[in-house]
Amino acid sequence: MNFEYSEEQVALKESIARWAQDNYSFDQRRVGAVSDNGFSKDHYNTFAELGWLSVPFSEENGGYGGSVVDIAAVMEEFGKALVVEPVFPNLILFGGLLERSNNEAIKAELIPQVIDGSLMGAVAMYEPQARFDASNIATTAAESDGGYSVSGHKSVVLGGAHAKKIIVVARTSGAQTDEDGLSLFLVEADASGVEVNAYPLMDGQQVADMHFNNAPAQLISELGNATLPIKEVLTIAHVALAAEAVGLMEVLNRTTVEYTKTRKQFGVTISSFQALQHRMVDTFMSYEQSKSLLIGTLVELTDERTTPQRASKMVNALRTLVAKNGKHIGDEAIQLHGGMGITDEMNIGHYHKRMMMINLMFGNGDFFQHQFNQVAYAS
Amino acid sequence: MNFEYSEEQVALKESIARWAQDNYSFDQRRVGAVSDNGFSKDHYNTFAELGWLSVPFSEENGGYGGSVVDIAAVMEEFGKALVVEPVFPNLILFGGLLERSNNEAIKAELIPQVIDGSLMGAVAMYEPQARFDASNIATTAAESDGGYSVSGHKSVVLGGAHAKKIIVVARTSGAQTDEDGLSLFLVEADASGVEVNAYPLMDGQQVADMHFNNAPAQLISELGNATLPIKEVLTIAHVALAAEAVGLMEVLNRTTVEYTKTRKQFGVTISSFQALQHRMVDTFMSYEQSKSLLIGTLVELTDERTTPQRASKMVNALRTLVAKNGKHIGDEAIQLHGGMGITDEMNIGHYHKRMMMINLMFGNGDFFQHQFNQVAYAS
Amino acid sequence: MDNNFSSADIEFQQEVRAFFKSAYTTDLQAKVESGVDHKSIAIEWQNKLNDQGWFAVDWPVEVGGTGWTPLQKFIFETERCEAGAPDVVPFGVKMVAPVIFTFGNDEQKKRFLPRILTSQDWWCQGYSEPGAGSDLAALQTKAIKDGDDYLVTGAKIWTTYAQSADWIFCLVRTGTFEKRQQGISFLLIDMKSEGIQVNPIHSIDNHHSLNEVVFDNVRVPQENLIGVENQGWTYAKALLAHERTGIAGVADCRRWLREITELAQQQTNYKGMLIDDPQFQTRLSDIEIELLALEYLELRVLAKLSSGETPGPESSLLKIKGTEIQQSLQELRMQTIGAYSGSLHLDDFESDLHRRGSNSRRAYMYGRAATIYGGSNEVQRNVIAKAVLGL
Amino acid sequence: MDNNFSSADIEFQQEVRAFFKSAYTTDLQAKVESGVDHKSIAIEWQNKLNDQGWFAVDWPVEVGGTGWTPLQKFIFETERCEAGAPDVVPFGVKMVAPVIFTFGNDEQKKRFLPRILTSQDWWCQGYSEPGAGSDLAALQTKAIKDGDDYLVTGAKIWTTYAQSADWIFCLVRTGTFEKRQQGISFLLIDMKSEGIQVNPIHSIDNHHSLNEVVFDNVRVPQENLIGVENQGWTYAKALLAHERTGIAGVADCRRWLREITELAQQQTNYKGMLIDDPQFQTRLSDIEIELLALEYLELRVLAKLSSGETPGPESSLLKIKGTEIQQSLQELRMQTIGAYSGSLHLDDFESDLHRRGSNSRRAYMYGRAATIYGGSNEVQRNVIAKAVLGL
Repeated sequence: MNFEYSEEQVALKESIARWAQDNYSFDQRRVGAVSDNGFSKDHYNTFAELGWLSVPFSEENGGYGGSVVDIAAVMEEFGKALVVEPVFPNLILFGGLLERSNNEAIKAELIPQVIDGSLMGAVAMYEPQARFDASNIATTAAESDGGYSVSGHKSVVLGGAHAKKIIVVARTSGAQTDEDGLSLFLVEADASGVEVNAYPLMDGQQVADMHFNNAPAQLISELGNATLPIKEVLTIAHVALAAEAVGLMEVLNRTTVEYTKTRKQFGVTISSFQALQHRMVDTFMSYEQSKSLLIGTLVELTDERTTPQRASKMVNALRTLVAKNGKHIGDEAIQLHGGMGITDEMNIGHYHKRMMMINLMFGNGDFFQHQFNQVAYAS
Repeated sequence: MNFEYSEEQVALKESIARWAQDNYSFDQRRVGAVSDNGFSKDHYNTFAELGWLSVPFSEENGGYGGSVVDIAAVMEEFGKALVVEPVFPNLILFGGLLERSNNEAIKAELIPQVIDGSLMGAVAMYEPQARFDASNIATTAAESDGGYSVSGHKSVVLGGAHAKKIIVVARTSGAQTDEDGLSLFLVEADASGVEVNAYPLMDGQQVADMHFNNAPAQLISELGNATLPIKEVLTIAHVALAAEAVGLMEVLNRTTVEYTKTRKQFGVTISSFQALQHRMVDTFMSYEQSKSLLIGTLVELTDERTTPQRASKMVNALRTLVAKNGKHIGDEAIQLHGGMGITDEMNIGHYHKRMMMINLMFGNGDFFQHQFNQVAYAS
Repeated sequence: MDNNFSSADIEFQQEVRAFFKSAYTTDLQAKVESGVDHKSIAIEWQNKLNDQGWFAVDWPVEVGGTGWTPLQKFIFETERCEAGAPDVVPFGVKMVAPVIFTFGNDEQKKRFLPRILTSQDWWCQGYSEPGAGSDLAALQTKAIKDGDDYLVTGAKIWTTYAQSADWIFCLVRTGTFEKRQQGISFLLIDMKSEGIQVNPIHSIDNHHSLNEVVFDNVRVPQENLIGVENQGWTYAKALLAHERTGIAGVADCRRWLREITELAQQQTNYKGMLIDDPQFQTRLSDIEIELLALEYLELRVLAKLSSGETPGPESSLLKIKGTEIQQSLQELRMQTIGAYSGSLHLDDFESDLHRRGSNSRRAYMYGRAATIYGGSNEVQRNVIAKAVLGL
Repeated sequence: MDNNFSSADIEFQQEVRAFFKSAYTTDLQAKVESGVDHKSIAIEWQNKLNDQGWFAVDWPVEVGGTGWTPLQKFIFETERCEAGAPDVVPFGVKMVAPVIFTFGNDEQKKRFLPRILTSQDWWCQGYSEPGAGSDLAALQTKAIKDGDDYLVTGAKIWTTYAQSADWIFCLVRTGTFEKRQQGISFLLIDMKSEGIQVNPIHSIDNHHSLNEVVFDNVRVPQENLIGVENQGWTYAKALLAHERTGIAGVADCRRWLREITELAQQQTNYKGMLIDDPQFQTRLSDIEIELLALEYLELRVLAKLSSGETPGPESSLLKIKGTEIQQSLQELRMQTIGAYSGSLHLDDFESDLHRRGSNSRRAYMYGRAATIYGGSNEVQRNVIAKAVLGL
């Protein structure tokens, strides 16, 4: 029984922390964040050079062979540093689906490019009418000239603004909200019939709404049988986002405690006010809760005895709690910073905005709690 | 526009407050509360002499002709004094249904006895399988010898332990959970086929579970058409309980503030701790919220422009808020009293127990909020 | 106990309602919702109100105000929100003007009030200082007498719209006394004065409305002093009481609640509509029920004001509870819209959910300030603890 | 990172599970649930544990304890709760015994420990005093030397089961020093001594387990002093640390959660089952999700203990969060049962909902104490603020 990161994982985290300390101050980070891409390609290349981009890929595909615990270790650290480079859409989503593709040629060609940082990809999954339902897919694929073409409308595609290749989730059979009947297609971003309408989100990342109109597409999953890889990738994505959020929480709390120790009002530091002390104990508790449940989810997901039902329960519990506690911690950080908390020049506002964005990604707290309730109590 | 009690209502409240001050100290009250009845018949007779028992009855029935505002004024004051005498089951429930009976002879006979305090009655409505659903009635009535007989099982009948006459809600048509098809029957408590199993509740009142087995009964409503009088009585009952709860809240808060001003710890009064101060501001806010919504409900219920839908919204909102804020105030009162808060010798525990009982009567917070949601949002 | 308006008040309500219907045109509405060139749109709207004689709601008739009763003001404010019409920019008409017409001299009244009425002068507020926060009395900006002038040096912060203001009203330190509240004076300063620098503060809603205003030996004629030197704190406190009216924001909240309900009727969720999701309904009614209570709390305060009473402690709660409810609604609106509420696009990009999402995000982010400014909710709780609980 | 037990621990777990299955008989279970004659039932159960050698879980082997690792204790405790078996009465075996075997002399060990093991002596705790509450060091009960004895005068409060105790362990003041924590001694007092009066305190759960114990010149031989005079505070603090283990009550909470779920499968609501009501599900999962987090928080602390580390600040949270979750579950259990949870009937009157309701009521009411005793949660928050946040 052991709930600490391994020595290798700690070393990996420390290498990220060291790099961030030296190269990713608030101002340095900002340079990338306000650029057209919304991130720095130079930083991203450094991530590749330092091997971080190889973590989630299996060794046979040239990766580090990292487990979900390794991924969480990296994401938690990226959260602490508020890394805006598109690690999540490229590695976890695009890379995750590639890794699970049945098209070996595509995998052999593309995964190395993801690992070396040269290929930017995106997954076009959610649709405007679907809210948080990943099965509600109206996008269709038709056979054409021995290949396929896809048509449909995708919303808030992460990494969509700068992706060269897009994995599109399309329905090849069944009704619009059926869980089965989905397939994965690879589409070139500059292909005919692809319209990419890019825009920024509140956390600075550049995303896109996408329209596909008979866009040429290559099937990269079993036909009509992509539900399992999508589920697997979403599970890891949920944990990765939660780990990042836990990293954000740690910094939000630490920054706030430090601020209250220096900020004076009515002649004393505001940290001396008992009402604020108790509130900071509560935010500390929210962090420790979230961290504990993250760890619990990690150990259960990597335990072969865990049933799919239990895994789903843990993941949905984790994202429910992270949504609640993330909001608690972020709101309190701003409130306890007072006027300074609503300025763009303090980092906490940026951390909170990333937190809020995480807690709207692929579900909000209510959605995850609903999923939890279904798994835990449905009779 | 005026949100204060009228001069008459203030006078009524003051007469109750004065009486309680002189005759209803914690120890004086206790004498009745721990007696077999769970209340003092002497006190109850005094209420009759002072005219308080006539408030809810119309003038043509020999009453004071009080409105729901008058009733609330009385109940709020009874709440403040933590009156344990069975005003609610006798006047609001039993008296309320009598007042709305179509059997003029029964009304002429019984209402004066309720007003003069000589008749104790009860309403047997809710059933064990029904949870909070007043329409879920399995008790049936059959015609027999020109009259009726009722059979069924009723739970937590308020005033049931000492009632001489019982109004039984029985189904005369329709399916078990239909809203319509209910009738009201008057049954003598000592009649054949009536089994009364009395027991105390946490607030000291003596109630009963009841079994009717072909018990002789007299129809006192239109046959199969008692839904409206039941609804009317329940509306007033909800407001009366909420008003009583607001009275409880006021005392719980006042007592707690006073206690923290005298109680010393670590060399200072605990009222000097900012964390506790802020929590007491929050309980004060909970009280003012509840009081405001009570007043709002009263003015809207007595306003002819108010639609039934709006009235239902207000009443359910009120009981939802009272459930939430009552628990908040009661729990904080105990917590801020520390060890003393869990002793039977302090009055706050008794106030809180009455509050908890109110918030389980005819629905809990979740039930009322569900009702509110149905009225407010159902599409 | 009743909720009835007098027939005069009902008539007034109908008049106000009709006015908003005709004056707040769809053209103006489109301009307001576009969010561009705030100042000129505000002036256009304020001039419409002033033409009707309804701009200076809080002023007495003799200086050009409406002279309305508290209830009339409440009716006006409620109808404005129901119509979706924007509030006036408060710094001139609602904040400095009452100080001028109450404590200023005749010359000051003549000089400043008419230009406020016509929105020719644009005002901003110089109270808070860097490092002082809710502890207003800690202010350090100094005004030193120099001939017929004061020389003002220091800095003010959180100054909304300073970048487009003609005048700033400031609390400055003119003397040193044992009690910090003494020695403070109320000064009107021309923003075109030499030595004033306005530094923008970008806020977490990705916009710029706040500023720091730095004074470096700014020369201010003594005729710009309101009332008596060193008595400024008294005037400011009177003004703060003015500020509190309507702070609960009930009518705005009601509008948001309606918007959320409409949005939830359009959003799907679990194969049904979001509005039919019991969990969502509960989130919504958690807030709506508190809002119903707040409405009557405000009406109780209003009724006391109307009958000439000074409202009791319950009025102090309006700010705390009002801002908490506002923030809850801002959050629920984002949750209702979902991922699109993260969008930074303000216009109808792709779908109106981008605009509505972005608006909801801005409101949420900037809305965090509501529990901070005007005396943070923590300070409010301190105040209530002392005044109300007798602690 | 893994959640695995060693094969030895798995074996141990199976052994413990089997023991509870056979030792906690249905007969005993019925007695426990009846709630009558608490003491004799507790002794029967404790003797069963002691016969197995598993009563003194926290004691080292050399004084008759199990010598278990932290993980073994955790496994034992978890299995006990899963089996629904009662906890031991802590005042002897868990509270005073560790002080005796750590700080007592050989004679004291020989005299007291065996009789604790066999449950022959029944102990109670004399720490809190009227008016002192969570401020333990404010204690005023005095012990004055008189020949070979102390004369003890004062009062202790919240003394659970004093009415049936043979001994009380007390903190008494034996000296006056600048630091209040000095001058306190740890004294064992025979409850049969002359001058002791036990006044019952009836609690809001309508039961009597608490007492005030008044000492009027009670003569206590000096041989009953633990360790060195005036050093009692140090011993008590060490004991308090002992008390904290397992305070989160995770296993109990899990049992309640299961009971609530079962109850909700039997209750109707809106023509369906309560368990299918989304609003109810949300109330339940609000708590279950926090409980899942608490489980892993506790396991993290345990893993640190197991590897010989001193757990960090997170262990201080176990009490706060554990008691808050306990109270939430106690409340939800009442809400699940509905009106019957107001019943004062303890037995199966009319339906088992009376018994279950009444149990839920008692648990709720008495459960209010969980956030008060052992250092109120407010005091815990003060402690965490200082220690953890460095405030």
